[in-house]
Amino acid sequence: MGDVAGSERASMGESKPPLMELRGITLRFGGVLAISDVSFDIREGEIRAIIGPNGAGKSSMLNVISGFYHPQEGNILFRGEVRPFMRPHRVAALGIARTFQNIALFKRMTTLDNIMTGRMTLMKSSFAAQALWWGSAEREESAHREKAEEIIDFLGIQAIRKVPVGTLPYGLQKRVELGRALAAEPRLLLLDEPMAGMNVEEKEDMSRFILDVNDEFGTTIALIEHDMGVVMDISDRIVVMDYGKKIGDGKPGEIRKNQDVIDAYLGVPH
Amino acid sequence: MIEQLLYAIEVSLNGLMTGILYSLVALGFVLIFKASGVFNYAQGIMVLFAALTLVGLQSGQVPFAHLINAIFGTHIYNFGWNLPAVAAIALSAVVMVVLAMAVEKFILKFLINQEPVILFMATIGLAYFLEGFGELMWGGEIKAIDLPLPVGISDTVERVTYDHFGYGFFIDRLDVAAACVAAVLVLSLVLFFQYSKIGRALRAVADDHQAALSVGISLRYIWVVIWSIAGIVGLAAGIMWGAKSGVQFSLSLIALKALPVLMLGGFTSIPGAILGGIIIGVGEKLFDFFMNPVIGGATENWFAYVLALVFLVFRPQGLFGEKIIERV
Amino acid sequence: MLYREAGEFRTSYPDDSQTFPISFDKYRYYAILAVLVVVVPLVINDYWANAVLVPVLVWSIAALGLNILTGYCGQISLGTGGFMAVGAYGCYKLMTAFPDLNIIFCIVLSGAITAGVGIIFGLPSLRIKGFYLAVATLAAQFFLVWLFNSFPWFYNYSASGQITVPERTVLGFPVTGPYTEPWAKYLICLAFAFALAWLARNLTRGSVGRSWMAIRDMDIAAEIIGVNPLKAKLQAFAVSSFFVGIAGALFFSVYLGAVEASEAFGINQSFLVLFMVIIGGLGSIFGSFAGAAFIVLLPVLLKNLLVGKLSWPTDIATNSEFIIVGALIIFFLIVEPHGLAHLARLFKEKLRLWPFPH
Amino acid sequence: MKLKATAAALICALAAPVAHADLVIPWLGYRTGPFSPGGIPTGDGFHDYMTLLNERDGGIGGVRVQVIDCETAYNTQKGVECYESTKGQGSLVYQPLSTGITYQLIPKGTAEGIPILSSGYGRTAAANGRYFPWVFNFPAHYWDGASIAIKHILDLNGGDIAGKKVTLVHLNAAYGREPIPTLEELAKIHGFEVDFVPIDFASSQEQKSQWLDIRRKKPDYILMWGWGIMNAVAVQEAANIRFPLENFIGIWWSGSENDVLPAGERAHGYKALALHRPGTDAPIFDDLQKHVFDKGLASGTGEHSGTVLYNRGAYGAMLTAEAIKTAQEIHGVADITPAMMRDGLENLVITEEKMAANGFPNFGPPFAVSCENHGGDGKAWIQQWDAHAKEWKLVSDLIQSDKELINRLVLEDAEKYAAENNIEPREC
Repeated sequence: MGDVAGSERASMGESKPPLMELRGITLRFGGVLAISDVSFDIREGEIRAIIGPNGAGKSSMLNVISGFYHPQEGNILFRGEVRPFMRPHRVAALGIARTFQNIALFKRMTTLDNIMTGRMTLMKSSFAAQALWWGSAEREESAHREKAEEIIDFLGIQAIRKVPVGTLPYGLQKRVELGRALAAEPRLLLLDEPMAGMNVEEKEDMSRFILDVNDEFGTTIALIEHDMGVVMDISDRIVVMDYGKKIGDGKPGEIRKNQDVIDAYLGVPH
Repeated sequence: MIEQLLYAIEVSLNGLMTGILYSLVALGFVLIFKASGVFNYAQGIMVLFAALTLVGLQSGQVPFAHLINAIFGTHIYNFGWNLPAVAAIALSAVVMVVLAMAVEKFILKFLINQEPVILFMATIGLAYFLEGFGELMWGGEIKAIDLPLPVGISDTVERVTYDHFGYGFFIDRLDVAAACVAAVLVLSLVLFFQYSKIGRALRAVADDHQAALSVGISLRYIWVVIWSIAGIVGLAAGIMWGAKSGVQFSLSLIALKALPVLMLGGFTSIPGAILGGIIIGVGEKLFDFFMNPVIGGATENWFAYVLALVFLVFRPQGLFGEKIIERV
Repeated sequence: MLYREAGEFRTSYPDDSQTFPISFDKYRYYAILAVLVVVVPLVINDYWANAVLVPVLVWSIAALGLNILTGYCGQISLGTGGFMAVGAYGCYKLMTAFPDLNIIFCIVLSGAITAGVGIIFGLPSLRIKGFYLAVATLAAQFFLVWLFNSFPWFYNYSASGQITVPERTVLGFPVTGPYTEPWAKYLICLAFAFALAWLARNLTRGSVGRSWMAIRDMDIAAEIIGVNPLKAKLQAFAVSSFFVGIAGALFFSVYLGAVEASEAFGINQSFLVLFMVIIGGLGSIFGSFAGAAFIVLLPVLLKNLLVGKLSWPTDIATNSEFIIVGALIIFFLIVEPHGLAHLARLFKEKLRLWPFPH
Repeated sequence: MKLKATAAALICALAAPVAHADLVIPWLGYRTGPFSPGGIPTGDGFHDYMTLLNERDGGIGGVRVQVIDCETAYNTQKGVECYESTKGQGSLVYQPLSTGITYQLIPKGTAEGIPILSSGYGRTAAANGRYFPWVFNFPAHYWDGASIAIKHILDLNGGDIAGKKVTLVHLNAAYGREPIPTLEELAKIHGFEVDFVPIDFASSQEQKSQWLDIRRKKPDYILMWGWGIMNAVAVQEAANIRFPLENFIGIWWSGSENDVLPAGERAHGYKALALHRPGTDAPIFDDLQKHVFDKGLASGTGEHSGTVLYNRGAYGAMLTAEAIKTAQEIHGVADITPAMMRDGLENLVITEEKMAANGFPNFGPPFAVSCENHGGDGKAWIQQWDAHAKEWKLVSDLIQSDKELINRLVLEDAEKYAAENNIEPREC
């Protein structure tokens, strides 16, 4: 799939300031150390990949970023400021959206509703206005509907607009989930294995979507992915984790050459 | 003060006994939930139905007498026999097995792989059905259970405690008998689950339906077995509670006392049902004992639920339920 | 073609998110509404009001309330009877404390009081999930009924603990008390049912409703994409209790006229409303009405058939009613597990294709 | 079209039936549900007596009686449905057999001009006919019952019960709380201590903590206002704690065979108030046998005949029939209206002679209803259970309640009701 993005993407975020900085993150579950003193940053506008073998702590890392897990040590800086303790929905309101490793769509809701739910943090009309469905509530709903339709067009899922997502095939569900995350117009988009379980064609489609999102909306993206080819193709910089530790960080070309990474990860067949 | 303490101990002991009787009812729910993930709303009615059947068979009542007489203008009410207790109990157990088979054949068979809420609804339908069917079959009159069960205050306990503490404890012999029956039932159930072939299959099904199916365990057969056992446990509960109040429609209300027990003990745990029952039994009696003078009694109804609620806030999975780990 | 969709084009998003996007539906809906508002009050008598229409409407409101909580937000509640009692006793206290306050306000205010109580009993839902939550609401059920039974202040120290509704009027027509005309009784319930159904529809089509459904379908994911679970759940509890409270107030003041907590608002009522919601269809406004009508009317229907037409003895008839209702529930489940609302949808699909099924 | 046909059929099936030409008496009983053991014999008694009148006498005053059975299952909503569906059929008087349903029907019946007869239950204040012109609760009501029970205790103690402890075990519901104000007043007058043990219906199968409490407090007497399963469990528990059952007195709704049989021999000696005689000694039972049971017209199995609740049903039917006769005499028409029925009830006089003539000699207390007094004279017996013979026996003479006190309490409550509902009392 080398033609997707060229071998090494022109790093658009190189000179930009970091959008998010993680400093010395340590996360434990009971006695188990899931993440140990990991630091890295995500720059405005880049595609940042987190890779590593199973159980390396990648998903935990995304959960820390999205506020679902709270690390025992370390700081999270968002746009240069330390983020205080926050419940996940407050984190989402900061403009951090994500998808999940095992699809976490709202199964009994339609595609459209799922995507509209993604815009939850952007909808401001009051409870009373919605109850009466007068003025602002109806106008706001239409305005957001327009945005949602843009995303539906962008992802090419017009035909399944009103279908409950629980009945959709896997690949489409993945796409709807991406749509739901995009709907939030996030500053930072977290993708947890967006291509898991997909065939080559689907992967190509998904890669294209990710790149387009990055290009068209300028969205910063952090993703976890196992398919090395894809990762090397689409990401600007890569963090490599193993056993909860960071063992490498850099551009794809650097990572390829990093001996630690080769030993710990690339060298071991998975 | 020492008197208060003695009273409290007496109250707790009685609560313990009552709690075991609650567990007896809760056990039926747990068995079915464990093996099939169904919350069987009809369990309370099954208790009533079992007790009605027992008394009806024993006293030689003609089933559906009222209906038959209304249709054919006859006047038959009784076969005129009196079955021995053991035979009546055995026959009632057979009826409960037949009921289990019917439930499987006419309801559950069609609902394999449906969501739990749908199976729950089906048991609502079953409850409605059995409520009408049971009364149509055996009539709405009150019936006394005629089994050689011990009843009344235990003189031995009263005398011994009086000699030691200067205050004779009240222990109902029926409660003691019920506790023994419950203990025997639980023990045999545990042994059955642990060591018999069917028991192992049951546990496999409880752990993972799909996996159990894939190794060739027949889910439908398991359902018949588990509903039969729940029916027989219901029979035991019906006998014990029926001995207190006579067998009448209100017997099915006892299911309401089993719900907080389930919440506390976890829906899937047999030891949980027992321990939950004891906690609820002792707790509600003690609360009534201490709080009655303050807020005026009749608190038993809600206290059990509030106790379960407070407990669940701190331990959302119940006493023996598996810890819920949130993942995404 | 009895029912068609072809030729219907929506040109704007508001058009598309209407309650009845298909114009055939809309006209039929207006026609039904006209019959309900204009024709029925002209022909209604005491029996039709008190035994058929008023109970169906009141129970529909309660079912609607529970459906918001259970069907839309996924929180199981078995406390409906207790919350109805709050509405009823709240209404009674307001009516007797402020005799000049219009009954409409009394009923709405008692709904608001119930919403407050609902929020309190909804708090455990933040920790307790699924079937276990039923315990929290059962605690509410038993505690509230006990409360109204045990403290004479709630029933104005009457000797028996029964509360009896005083007469109140709307626009000069009595709507509570024994001198209420059947049409007045019916219309006030219809007005509340209509207004509340409209409210429920509005709430469930916007972001509030989506936040409830998101919590229902996957609460953790919902929180991560920005739904505040505390807010969503408590909102659902409040709105649901508001509806249920109004149902309780109407149940007491307009429908029955005299109630006693333990008898009128016992645990059976809680189960009954749950049955209505489940049988009608979880997460469906139409289903709430269909479920209430099914549960309320089927026994009446069977009774009139078995006792009235076939002259069966009452006890055999009553037992048969139970048997038939039970068997019907099971039959529906086997044929269509997702409730009457879904059945109606399937029927519509069939109609849409009729007479060319392919 | 099919849809419309179905809808039309549904509407027809839902509609209520229309009027009859007979003397229509609706019977709002319950043969199903949690209280069916009480409802079945009562209903049988009422039906059988009315059947007897039709078979033996061709009805009342030459007009046949038609009893319309409506099953309420003790549920107020079904009660309302029954009322609405039967009132159009010319119903003369409603007998709801449930305190809850009575409360529903009092305002409705008053507004629509159909009398309500709640013998020994319902709203006590209705005994005052000035405030409740359409409601009757003779021959005695709950507050009479409380007073009679205390009178009996006074009799046992030579008229002095100062310092004695009396406990009321009651259903935690409107019905169960009825006697509380009366007992509190009586406690002040006679100087005894009274305390109250409420039992919720939903947990009335398990009363251990209440009875342990009673066992500790060692009351001298226990009164009980219970119904259904609560009674049977309470009698059993009282026997369990070895409470002397002759000091345990139930209201007339806690004194049927249903309540003592489950406890077997151990229920021996339990007492209850009796509005009427138990047993099959009265000549009426011969007539019932001849004209009803032998002809296969019995409402139920016939096996309940002579039980307390069966007799209550039959006795109530007799009082109803007498009221109809009185109404026919006053108005000179045989086919009476509900309003005439009200006059009949209000002018009802039950004498020894009338009861004997009906085959109920000395069966209940003689009493007279008047414009002001709708509650009868407030007299009852005490009956005691003989577990060996399995029968209830009257163990006292007719006891008269403390009418002075009761009337005052009734007036207070009636005035309060009138104030809340803007009711002007009528002149008598």
